[in-house]
Amino acid sequence: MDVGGPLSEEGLVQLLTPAGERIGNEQFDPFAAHLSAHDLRAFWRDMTVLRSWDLEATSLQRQGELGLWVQSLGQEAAQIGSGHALREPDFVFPSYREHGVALTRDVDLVEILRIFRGLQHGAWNPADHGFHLYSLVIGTHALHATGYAMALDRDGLVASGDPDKDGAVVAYFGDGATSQGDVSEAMVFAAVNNAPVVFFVQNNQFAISEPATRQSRVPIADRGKGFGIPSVRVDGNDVIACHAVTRWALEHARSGQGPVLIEAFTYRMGAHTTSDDPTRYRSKAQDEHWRERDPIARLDAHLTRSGELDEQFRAQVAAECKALGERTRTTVRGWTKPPTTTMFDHVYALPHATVEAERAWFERYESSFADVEATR
Amino acid sequence: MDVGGPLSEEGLVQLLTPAGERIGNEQFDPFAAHLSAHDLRAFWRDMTVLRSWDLEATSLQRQGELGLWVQSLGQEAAQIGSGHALREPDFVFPSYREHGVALTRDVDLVEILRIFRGLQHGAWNPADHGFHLYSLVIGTHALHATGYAMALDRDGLVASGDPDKDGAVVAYFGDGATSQGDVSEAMVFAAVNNAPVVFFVQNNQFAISEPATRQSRVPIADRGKGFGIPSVRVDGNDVIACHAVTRWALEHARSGQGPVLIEAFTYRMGAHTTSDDPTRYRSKAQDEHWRERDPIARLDAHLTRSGELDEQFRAQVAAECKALGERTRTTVRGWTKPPTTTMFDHVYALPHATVEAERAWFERYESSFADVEATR
Amino acid sequence: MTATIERPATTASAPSTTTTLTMAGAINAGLRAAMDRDPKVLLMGEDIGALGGVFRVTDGLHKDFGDDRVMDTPLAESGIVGTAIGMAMRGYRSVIEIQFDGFIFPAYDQITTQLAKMHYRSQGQITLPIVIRVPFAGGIGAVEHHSESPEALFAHTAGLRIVSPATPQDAYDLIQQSIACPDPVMFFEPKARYWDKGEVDTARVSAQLDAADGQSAGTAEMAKARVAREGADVTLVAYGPTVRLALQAAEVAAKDGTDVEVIDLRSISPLDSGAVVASAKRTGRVVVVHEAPTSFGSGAELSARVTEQAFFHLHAPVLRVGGFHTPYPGATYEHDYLPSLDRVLDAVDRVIQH
Amino acid sequence: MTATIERPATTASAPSTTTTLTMAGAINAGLRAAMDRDPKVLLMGEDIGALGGVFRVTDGLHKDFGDDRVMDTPLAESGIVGTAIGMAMRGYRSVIEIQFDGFIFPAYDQITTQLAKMHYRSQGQITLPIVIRVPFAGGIGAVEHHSESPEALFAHTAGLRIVSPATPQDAYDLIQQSIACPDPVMFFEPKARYWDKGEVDTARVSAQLDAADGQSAGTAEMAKARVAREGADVTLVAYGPTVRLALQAAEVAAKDGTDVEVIDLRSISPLDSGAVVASAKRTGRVVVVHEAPTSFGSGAELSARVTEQAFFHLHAPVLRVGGFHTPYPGATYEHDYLPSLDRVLDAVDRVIQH
Ligand SMILES: Cc1ncc(C[n+]2csc(CCOP(=O)(O)OP(=O)(O)O)c2C)c(N)n1
Ligand SMILES: Cc1ncc(C[n+]2csc(CCOP(=O)(O)OP(=O)(O)O)c2C)c(N)n1
Ligand SMILES: [Mg+2]
Ligand SMILES: [Mg+2]
Repeated sequence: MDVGGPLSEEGLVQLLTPAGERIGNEQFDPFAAHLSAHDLRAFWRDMTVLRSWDLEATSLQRQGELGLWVQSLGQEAAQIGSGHALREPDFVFPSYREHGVALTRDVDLVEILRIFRGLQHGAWNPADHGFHLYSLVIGTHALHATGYAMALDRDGLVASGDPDKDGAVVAYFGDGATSQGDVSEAMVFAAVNNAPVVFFVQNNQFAISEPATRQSRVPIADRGKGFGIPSVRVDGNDVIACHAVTRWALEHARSGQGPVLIEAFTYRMGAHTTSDDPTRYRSKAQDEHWRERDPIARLDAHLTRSGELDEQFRAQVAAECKALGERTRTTVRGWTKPPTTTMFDHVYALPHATVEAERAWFERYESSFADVEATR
Repeated sequence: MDVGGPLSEEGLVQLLTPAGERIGNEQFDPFAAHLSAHDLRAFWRDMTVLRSWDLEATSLQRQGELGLWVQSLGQEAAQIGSGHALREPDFVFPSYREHGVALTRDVDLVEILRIFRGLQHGAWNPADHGFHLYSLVIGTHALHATGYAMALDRDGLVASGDPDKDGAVVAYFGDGATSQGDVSEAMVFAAVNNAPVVFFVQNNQFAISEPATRQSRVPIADRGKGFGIPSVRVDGNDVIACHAVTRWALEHARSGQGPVLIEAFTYRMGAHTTSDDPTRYRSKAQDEHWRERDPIARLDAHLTRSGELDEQFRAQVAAECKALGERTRTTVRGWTKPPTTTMFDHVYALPHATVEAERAWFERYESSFADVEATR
Repeated sequence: MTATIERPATTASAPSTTTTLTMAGAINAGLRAAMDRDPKVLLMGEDIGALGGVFRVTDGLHKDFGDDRVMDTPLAESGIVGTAIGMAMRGYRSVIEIQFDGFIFPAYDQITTQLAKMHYRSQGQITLPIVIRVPFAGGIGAVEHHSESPEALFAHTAGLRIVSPATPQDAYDLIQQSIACPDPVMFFEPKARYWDKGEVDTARVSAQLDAADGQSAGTAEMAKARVAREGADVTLVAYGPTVRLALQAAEVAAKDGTDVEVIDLRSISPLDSGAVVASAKRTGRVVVVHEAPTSFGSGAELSARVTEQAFFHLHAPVLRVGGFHTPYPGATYEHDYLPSLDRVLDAVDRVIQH
Repeated sequence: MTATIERPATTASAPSTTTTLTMAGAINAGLRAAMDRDPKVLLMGEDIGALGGVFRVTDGLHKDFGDDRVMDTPLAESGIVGTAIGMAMRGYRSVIEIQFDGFIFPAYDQITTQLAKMHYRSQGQITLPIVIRVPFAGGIGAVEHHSESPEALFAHTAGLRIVSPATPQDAYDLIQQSIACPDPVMFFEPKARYWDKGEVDTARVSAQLDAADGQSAGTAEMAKARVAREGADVTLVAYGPTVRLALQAAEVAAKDGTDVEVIDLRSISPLDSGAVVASAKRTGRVVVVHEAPTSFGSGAELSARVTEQAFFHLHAPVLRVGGFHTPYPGATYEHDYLPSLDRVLDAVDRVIQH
């Protein structure tokens, strides 16, 4: 592996060592200073709930209840830490793996599974959550995020004088996505428009089977600099550091100082999706190495060490996980397909003759079977 | 204008001051050391011939002999200087303004005008000149260049042990082109494959009417660094510096050290094309400022100062310019349209039924008029 | 339902709202009217600001509306469409200028996988009222990539509307209806017609769009073909750059005693095949003419639909006149490549003699 | 000229060259044979190396041919096609895998403005023998963007050839003919058929391509439709994923006394309309079925051509069965969205009763 390449661990901002020890950082400590034990427990809770629910979804997929499942396993710290740095006026453009960020934006996790059961392509109202639909065409949403940020600025919601009103945008994408032209173009537009957007790259070291060395020969964070965008590398398995760095970046953006790129260096502990077979391209040893750096375990160690995580809280969260698991199973199994003709809905906002003619034909065609059945 | 932005003149490699004084540069002097007075006169000659021919083409366009003309006015040093750094095994992917580089690759300048007379889209055989066709869809050819460079490497023509056999590729494009996703993707592919390609950006400060500040907020040269590609800013009106920097970059690439980005900071002294009207978007003062930094005048001053440019040589080059002008006019006016059915040629390398059917129909259709005319 | 668009005569006493404009001027005036009507309307594109666009269609708008509403963007078409999508999510209505037809393809992914599908993917929660203006088609002696007709490459994709004006009046109306429409619209401007002049009544579309149901009414009207000339013997269908040609052909044919009906489609998606079918049922003969290559072009869809819906009325197959299955050739060939008066008349003859 | 492709029976004494393969296996074997035949053949794509591609079509090839010939590329489709173009200029023949149909659009510009046109722009001096493999079409219960049929979006562009195999035999032959072909070829693989098995004779295409005129012969054969089932009453045209469906429909119709001829187009560009016209002249009735949306789809072009060329032989208009003018819906709807046995039979009925 190249020293200094995209898989190096040099220059990562870290506030919590793998052993769970809190260490100082002059630049970013101020952005973690507000975190109480209560807050950290909430992080722990979210990460724990997320993982348990994620495994539940995997097993539903195995049972044939979902067509596909995309795990966020191992990326809980990057997602929960950064997600909790967001405020109400902010807006998120996720890829397809950001279930943890969804959780912090009050999206009902269960609803996400509608997508993976093939019921619909989007499963929440983005405007209600400040959380856009998942994007499957890699990199496309980085531009949407930039445009949204430009619009926030136009709407007077950046450096407005009232920090509570100010907003910023976060675009989440992976190490693989950084190769797409759209992502570079997003950085061009963000930079020249000084748009309040944070590009949050979860470098989980893989784009499906390809290691990040196929996408870059230098750390992904360097990419921003070429566009004039300040960048930070952060330990993506350190929830406190991810939180602090994102908070810093959002304040930078909201206060009119323009875009930021964050690279959160982490590891995809699971398969790419339930269709994937990682044994074909990575070793058990590699998995093992990273299992030892589990982001939840790290915070757990920290809280345990400081005595902030008692059995009662653990039990309460375990119950929560169980309840969510049950609700997930029941809800998913209970979903039935809406009337077939809904597939013709919302192609256009106003009637379009081709769609209307096809819908009408389809209704006649379907009812011809009903007629046949009725006469039987 | 942003200090440190893409229009700043900071950090430019310069070997010849605007007044024509040769100054030293530790890194790049070795790459200019081989230049004799004879070589510099050849540069002067090429730049002078290029400009005179360019103005000839402009006047042919004004006379209606060409549909459009794209001037290289003001960019002679960037093109002639870098072009003369190329060797036989090297290959060039130009945009549409690199007539000067074409000249150094022994493309007959007159033939270029076939394109602008609407006779054909390409007017030379790329393989004969190591000089690809012009590319009009901005940025697309940066990828072709990278692929070609990857193939050179595969063919054992990089760091082969025999420096005479080694080759590299240069992709020329403008400041505007750097915004296109394809150009960023080219840098991704070049970097991870360590391809022997030099991205030569002529930052002529404009993409048609838009100043380079619409494409970047930092110097264009910085772009490379984000991809792990070493970059240099060079004074694009300094033919010696352009030559030296390109020579350095090519040796870097040929010897297996991978891609380089060169930003040659220059000024488009003419209109974007003969269809353009620059008075709409830039001032006379700006033009005047840059007319004083004319790249030909700079070399002229240098050679005059050192007594290397005598009247005899000037007269000889003037005669050359005149002869070329005459040949250009005569040749262009003499071109006639080939048979119409040639428009069906070379759509495919092997017969394609749709094309063949349409060609046959067209021939019958055309000959039906001939019949009518014959019977008159 | 009639295929013609009724233009109620303005009452004699009202101050005249009719003026003579080129098509470029009509689009410019239409953009200005739309920007005046709705502060959320923005223009985005390359060189549309100080320069006024390479065809000067946005001339003067930057001066009057400023940087914030007339944005010179970076040179990246995917970036333009992609950022416009994000802005639309905050209510902005971007009108994008693609500099030339041949340069729309870098944005193809954003247009077909994102812009076209977002309303559907969000179950109608997100609307993206973005207009993409594309100067298209040939005939101006341009270099490569500057004369293409890519409309069929977008019509296959659900979620987009596609229109193309043939007259200054339609240019003025359609651009404003497109901007008011909640769906994304591809607006193909026949560049060779930019300098053709015509009468433009500016009042009617304003009244329509200012009304409460303006969006719906405008969108419905946008989708309708126009009978540009009535005739009984042959139906000649055209749109954008070929409408003028079709009308010329009709004139010439009239001298030979053939009465040609000319239909200006105006809309490619939806395709007002109903209007053509109605005409075909009367004439029994249909010729469609467009600049795009015939093979897999819009004429194919029209032919298929007309045949499906008027089979027993047809005396001959629907004939197509268009570009050939080659890249757009060098400018010296374009008048052989493009449908010409002779080629259209030849097809009219053939459809009669079939 | 016949529309069927003759497969001379291998002589009884020769060792058998026939084996049973899945379509995925046949493509894999075809790629391997092509790589063995020509060291300039390279594979490029996302995850095609150690992983063997998300569908395992390139399984084992990286192991056997190494990094240099089986290249895991950066995640950028435009970059893949663009660099393959540059490599082709030095004689390399890249076979590109696009991971799914819905992800080809970032490469649309490189494919249509560069790859398709370079031979023409260079007056034949440059050839770009690049194959773009696209697993396409639906039926596997996938998420968004993983089930589309974009072939018509490429067929309108001159310079590309487009094929789609329906059987393991054709997959094996066509992939090798495509690689040998000097023109760029888009190779659409019906992903729902990857695991269908069939007999594959591996000798014939090898012999063809090893012969002196192998390129020409292979390219000519690639362009030909195949009569998959002979019949007298109705011509049912399909390609790729719908061929199996068409054959099933023919079986069912036979029970009702309708004798359906099934034509497997195999090639979309060129479109072997001649084969369909010949059949239509016998049956007088044509139905075309594809998964892509009907509107502006390949069926439109086929309908237009058949009507142009066999008008007086037709007893009914050419009918089309395909996807609807909507984005590909959620997987729970796909069996309503896609042409089904019932919908094909319904169209067969309608074309008879018209
Ligand atoms: C344009 C495009 N090409 C290919 C794919 C197929 N694909 C889906 S996910 C993926 C890898 C993405 O890697 P990365 O960006 O690192 O994100 P991660 O999955 O690791 O979170 C690929 C190639 C796609 N979705 N879109
Ligand atoms: C993809 C694409 N978009 C738009 C254009 C139209 N266009 C031609 S040249 C040009 C400006 C290019 O500027 P730059 O890259 O700086 O090169 P220069 O002309 O200054 O040499 C534009 C926008 C194009 N040719 N291709
Ligand atoms: Mg990744
Ligand atoms: Mg420039």
